[in-house]
Amino acid sequence: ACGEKPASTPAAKLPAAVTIAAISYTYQGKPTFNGLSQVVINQGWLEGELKKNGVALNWLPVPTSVGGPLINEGFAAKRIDFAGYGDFPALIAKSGGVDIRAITSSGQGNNAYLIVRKGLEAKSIEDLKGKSLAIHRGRPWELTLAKLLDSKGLKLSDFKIYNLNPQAAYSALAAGKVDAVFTLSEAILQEDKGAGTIIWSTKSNPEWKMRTGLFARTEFTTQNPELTQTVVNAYIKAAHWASQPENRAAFLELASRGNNPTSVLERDYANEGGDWNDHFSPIIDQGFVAHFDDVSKYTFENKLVQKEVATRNFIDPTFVNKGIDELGLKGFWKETPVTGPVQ
Amino acid sequence: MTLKTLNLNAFKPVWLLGLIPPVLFLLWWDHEAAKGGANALAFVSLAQVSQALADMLASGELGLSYGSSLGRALSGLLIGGGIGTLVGIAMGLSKPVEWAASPIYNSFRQVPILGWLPLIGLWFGSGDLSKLIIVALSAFYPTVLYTFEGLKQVEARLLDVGQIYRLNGWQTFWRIQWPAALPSIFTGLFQALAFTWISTIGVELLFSSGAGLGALMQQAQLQARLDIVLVCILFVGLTGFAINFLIKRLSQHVLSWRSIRA
Amino acid sequence: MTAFKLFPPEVLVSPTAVIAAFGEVITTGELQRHLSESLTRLAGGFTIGASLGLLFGLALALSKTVERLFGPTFQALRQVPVLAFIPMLILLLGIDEVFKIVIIAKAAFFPVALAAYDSVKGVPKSYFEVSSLYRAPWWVLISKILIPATVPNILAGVRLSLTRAWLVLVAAELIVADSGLGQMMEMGRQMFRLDIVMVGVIVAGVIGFALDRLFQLLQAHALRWKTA
Amino acid sequence: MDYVPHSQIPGHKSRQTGAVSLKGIKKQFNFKDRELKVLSEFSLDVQPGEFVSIVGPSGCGKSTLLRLIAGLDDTYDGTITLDGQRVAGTSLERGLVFQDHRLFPWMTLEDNIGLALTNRNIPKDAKAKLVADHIALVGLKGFEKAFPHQLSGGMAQRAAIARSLVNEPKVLLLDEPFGALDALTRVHLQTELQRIWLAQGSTMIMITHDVEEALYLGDRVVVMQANPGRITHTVDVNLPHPRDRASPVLHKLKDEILAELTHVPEPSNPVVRLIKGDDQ
Amino acid sequence: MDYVPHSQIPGHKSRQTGAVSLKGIKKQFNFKDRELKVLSEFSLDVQPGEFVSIVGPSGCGKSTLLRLIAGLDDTYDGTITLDGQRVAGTSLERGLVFQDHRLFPWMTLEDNIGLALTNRNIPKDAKAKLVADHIALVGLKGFEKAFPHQLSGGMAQRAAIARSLVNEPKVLLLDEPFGALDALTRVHLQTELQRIWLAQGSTMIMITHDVEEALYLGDRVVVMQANPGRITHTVDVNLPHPRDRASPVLHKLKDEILAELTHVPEPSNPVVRLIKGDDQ
Ligand SMILES: Nc1ncnc2c1ncn2[C@@H]1O[C@H](COP(=O)(O)OP(=O)(O)OP(=O)(O)O)[C@@H](O)[C@H]1O
Ligand SMILES: Nc1ncnc2c1ncn2[C@@H]1O[C@H](COP(=O)(O)OP(=O)(O)OP(=O)(O)O)[C@@H](O)[C@H]1O
Ligand SMILES: [Mg+2]
Ligand SMILES: [Mg+2]
Repeated sequence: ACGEKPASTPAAKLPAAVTIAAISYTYQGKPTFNGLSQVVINQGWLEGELKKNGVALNWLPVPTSVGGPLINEGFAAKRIDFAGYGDFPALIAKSGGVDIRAITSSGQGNNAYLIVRKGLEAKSIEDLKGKSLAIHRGRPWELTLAKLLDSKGLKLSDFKIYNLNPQAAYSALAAGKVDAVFTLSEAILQEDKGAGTIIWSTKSNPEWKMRTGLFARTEFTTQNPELTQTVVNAYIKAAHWASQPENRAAFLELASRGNNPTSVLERDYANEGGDWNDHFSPIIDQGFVAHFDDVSKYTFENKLVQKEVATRNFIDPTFVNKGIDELGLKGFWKETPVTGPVQ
Repeated sequence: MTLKTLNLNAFKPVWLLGLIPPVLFLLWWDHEAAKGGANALAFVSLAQVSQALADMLASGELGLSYGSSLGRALSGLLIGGGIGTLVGIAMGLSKPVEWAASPIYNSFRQVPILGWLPLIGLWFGSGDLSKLIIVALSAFYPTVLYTFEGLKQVEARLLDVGQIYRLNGWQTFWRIQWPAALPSIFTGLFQALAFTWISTIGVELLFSSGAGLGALMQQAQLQARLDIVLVCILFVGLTGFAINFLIKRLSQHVLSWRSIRA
Repeated sequence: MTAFKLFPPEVLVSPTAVIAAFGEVITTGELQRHLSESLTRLAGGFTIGASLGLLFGLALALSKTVERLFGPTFQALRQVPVLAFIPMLILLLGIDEVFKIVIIAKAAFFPVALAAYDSVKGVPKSYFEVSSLYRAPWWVLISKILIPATVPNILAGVRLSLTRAWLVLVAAELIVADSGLGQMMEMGRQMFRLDIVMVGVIVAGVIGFALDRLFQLLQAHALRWKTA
Repeated sequence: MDYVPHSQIPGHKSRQTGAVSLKGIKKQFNFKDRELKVLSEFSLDVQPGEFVSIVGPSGCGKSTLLRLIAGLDDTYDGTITLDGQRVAGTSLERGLVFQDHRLFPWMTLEDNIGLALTNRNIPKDAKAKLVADHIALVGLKGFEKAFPHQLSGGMAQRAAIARSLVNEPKVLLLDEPFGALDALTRVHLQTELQRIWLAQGSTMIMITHDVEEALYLGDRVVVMQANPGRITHTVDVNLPHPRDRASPVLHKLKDEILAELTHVPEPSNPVVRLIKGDDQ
Repeated sequence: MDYVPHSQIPGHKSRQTGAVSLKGIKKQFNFKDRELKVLSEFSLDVQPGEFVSIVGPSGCGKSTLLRLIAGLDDTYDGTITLDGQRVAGTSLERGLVFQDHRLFPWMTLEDNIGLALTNRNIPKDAKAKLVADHIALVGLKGFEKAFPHQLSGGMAQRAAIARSLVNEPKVLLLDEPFGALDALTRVHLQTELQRIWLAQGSTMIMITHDVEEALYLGDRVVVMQANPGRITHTVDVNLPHPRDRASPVLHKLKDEILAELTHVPEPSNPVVRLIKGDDQ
């Protein structure tokens, strides 16, 4: 009898639960999420808000090694509604026909590093021509490498490329079986351990950083705009918390539950002339859009995806803009926001 | 007097011989670790390992991860092994089932888990259930194979006796085919044991992260914390050995009727 | 037409998409390249691993000394994933083919060794007695008595070890490789090309099935005395 | 001679049933690419409650014959009937003592014998008593819990005899049941078998290589020859049971049968007639 | 009687070696939680080239004894020597025909027999000829390629005999070798065994349940009793070989031995003395 009328009360329309997937690590036997997701959890605000509407909150911890595919498949299977992950896999899913979109940014992005083995006299990527270079193919930072190579007029074929997963790459570097590894911030840790020397990083070219953000299933956002807004607001609140200089130590402690100790994170986060809060800006700004334009073009041209993704269908800044308004945080982060939907 | 010495001899700890290879290995290991340089990154000193062990025990991290992995491995073994035995029995006893199931079984068996991941994720999510399914699958394959082979090997001359005494299907199975196949079934169980352990560790890397030795090891590797990796290996190896030992005991008891070389 | 409408077509790819992907990877020569790489690795690693496993398993079953010395290590080690030893292996073996082959060989080694050990341990004493009576040398004991007596169980071990070898091959190709079926599937997955993953699944399944049939024929041949 | 039909022997419980009839049995094995004719035009009628002994050279098809009657093998030509009913498959009415003991290695002696009672609808303790009685009968008390590999050859054979007797089948087929027994145990078990036969009135068909035994127990002794297996001679033993082993009649018959058995061209080296696999 | 030492029998190739000596043999099995005494203070001296027959009740330890001499089991007390050398392990000098045939089911008849020659350093075709000759000897021509399950009980037993003979061991131990054979084949093989024994001058120890056979072949017949297994009687057969089966001497000895074998308390139901597993 209840199902006769199309349910008009909002409560009846609401899903039983919201599921958010995010890259996570295991810390002392329990999953700890990467970046802001863990802050959202710790703040407890989102869970409380959802509970008020009778909606449960599920977190899906995803290990780094299989993060992209697992999240993409989860989106396709409608098992997850939101995910915090990287530009490249999200774009691949979108191109593959999974309707998702970026609804917040997670700051300026992640650094990539080029580390060479001990005893190798190389000062720049050009010096590595003809040498062996390890990278894990298909992972987001491959784009960064491509841009670096492009800028120097080099090609992948100028090197002896080894497709190694990060663990193996570090071992190979330490053992001197490869000359260089192109990877994320763990490079700093490897350098500390004496496995090699970092000769280049995106700190010199911040625009090439890999970008991450919060992505949402479009179907979900259109059916449940209020819930989506709540989730986005939670992330904005988390970003706001993390942006406070007095929370810096606390944030780094949270982050250090991942792969890198605080000492490494300090250096990775050491900002090149910017402010601490730039790291967490949720704003979808011109830089973010431009980055995705780039990624979209590169992946299509290199036949990594079959269909080119139109960025305007892929990025939806309305929630984040509204959230910043609602929370009275306009002007807290300095980038110029994109106004209105990307068209 | 003589009897006493004899008894002592009987209790001579020959099993201590089994400690020789691991001890030699550890000595070599420590030696390599002491060399420093690139070696230091692949080998960590035993002192560091014991320190890590103490730390991990103290923080409760090891207990949590270990408990979680052990639980997964054992339930996978139980479920996969149980279903595997049933399927193996069905295939071994019924020709039509064999014809129908064997091609599917034999080709599915050869498909790397990697290929199934999208589907398993789709159907069962990427949580503990999916992990359990993969672990159970790894126990399923060997048990099916060995149960089936065990039943196929039952001698016709013994089945003749069952016919003479008009045993019905169930009686024939329970009194003749099952005991005759048991040695083989146990071999399958021993195989399954190793596979469940290995896939327990592996599967923790494929689906959602959480407590488990596999996750712990993976992360430790990225952190270049080989001492943690080694502590995990130690626990995986020793536990595997212990479970193996228990099943061996059980099999020796159950198969005591065999006249085999001591 | 996808049978399960329940599932989004991106995930459960339609047969036509798979066939199309098949055509694609064959015309580009990708499949052939990956396959030949994988099969070469598999052949090398599996042959080495399985034969050493057979020998070791027999030695373990036949010699009390070997059993006492290596039994416990064997039982513990066979349950430890090779994954844990990657840094050491890379240090010792580098990252080229040798590394992959060793990893595959390790995976193939243990199931055969265990099968040989366990089934030879179960060989009736009476067979050993006849052999001892005619003082058959160890190679005759092994080749003419123990192996025929345990064919189904050892071959089951070999078949399992082939499965493991496939599995680990893919895993090894994930750790380090630019080519190979596993790499193809992994890249397919990374690129959300589940049609290519399915191509990999089908190829692996068919080849595995064919190899498995081969073993079954071998077994039927070895057991022809039962029905002849 | 003063032959007394066994049905009139005092103590012989007469049964109306248990008539085994074999007509024109032909049996061959595929042997390599050829056909090995094992039984050819074999016919035999056994009366209810009759004791028939079969003697014949090694490999002439005696065991094969018993397997056919037992219903273990139905790939033959001709008909086998029990009380007019065509034999199809095995039945608890037809017991068989195999030439090799065929005890299950994973069962104790007790369980091996108990197995024969699995499908008999009698209470558990009655079963236990039956088993215990039969273990005692064959002199294996104290070995109830022994596994077959712990028994001597003769002990295993006795266990197999006990297993087949415990069931009281209407027709009992025995394939050299006493072959591995010493003289004394043998005499004891012959006597027991005879006693049981007389008491139960069952039909017995026994293969033996001991002509004396065949004559001592049998109402009739069937002499077979090989290539292909066939009956060359049938000797009626018209003496009442139990018999005197020293009876001159038996001695005379023994010499007769032994002569018959030795009267074969190349007897010591039975050449096998291997026929090309045509469908003649 | 006109006994001729076999070394003086025409055609008997005398050997200086092949003396088997058993002294104070004690053997027990762990049976459940108790100890089963099988042999107790068993002593026997066998001369080089002598033929010793052993008779005794089922389960008295005869097979166990042969296993000890063959070197298949060394968990016993006492000493066993061959030509003064303590027996340790098996040796090609000591052949054994098992009570059960123990052919390998996956080998053809030919290969089963050939197995005995694996360790003999003779050319391949000589081996093949030896095998073929022995197959003919036991009357199995035409079955060279047969697998054991295709053989009848008696055929398998003959194959096992061939396997042990092909090796020409110095000492041949036979455990009821002719038990499953018909009278004729049996006589033939007895004759052949005797011929081989005379020609090779080997030492033979044969277990049999057939007292006539024991007497016909043996220089000496050892009578055993059970619980624990021991020698109760030894009968010298002082007749030249080959003997006349009808010889009254043999008949007299037979009656004597049978009387000996029957002279046991509760003979038909050998009660086993199970001794508590204390350390006596
Ligand atoms: N492995 C064993 N474990 C326990 N008891 C055994 C074992 N082997 C033999 N026995 C016991 O030893 C005794 C002697 O056995 P053995 O086979 O020597 O008898 P046997 O004289 O050859 O008898 P048969 O004439 O029946 O062959 C038997 O009571 C048997 O139960
Ligand atoms: N499964 C089989 N395949 C082929 N030939 C067989 C098979 N079983 C028996 N035979 C052959 O059939 C013939 C008769 O065998 P059977 O066992 O009936 O002989 P038997 O009269 O019982 O001899 P024995 O007295 O030696 O036991 C033999 O030549 C044997 O080789
Ligand atoms: Mg027979
Ligand atoms: Mg015996």
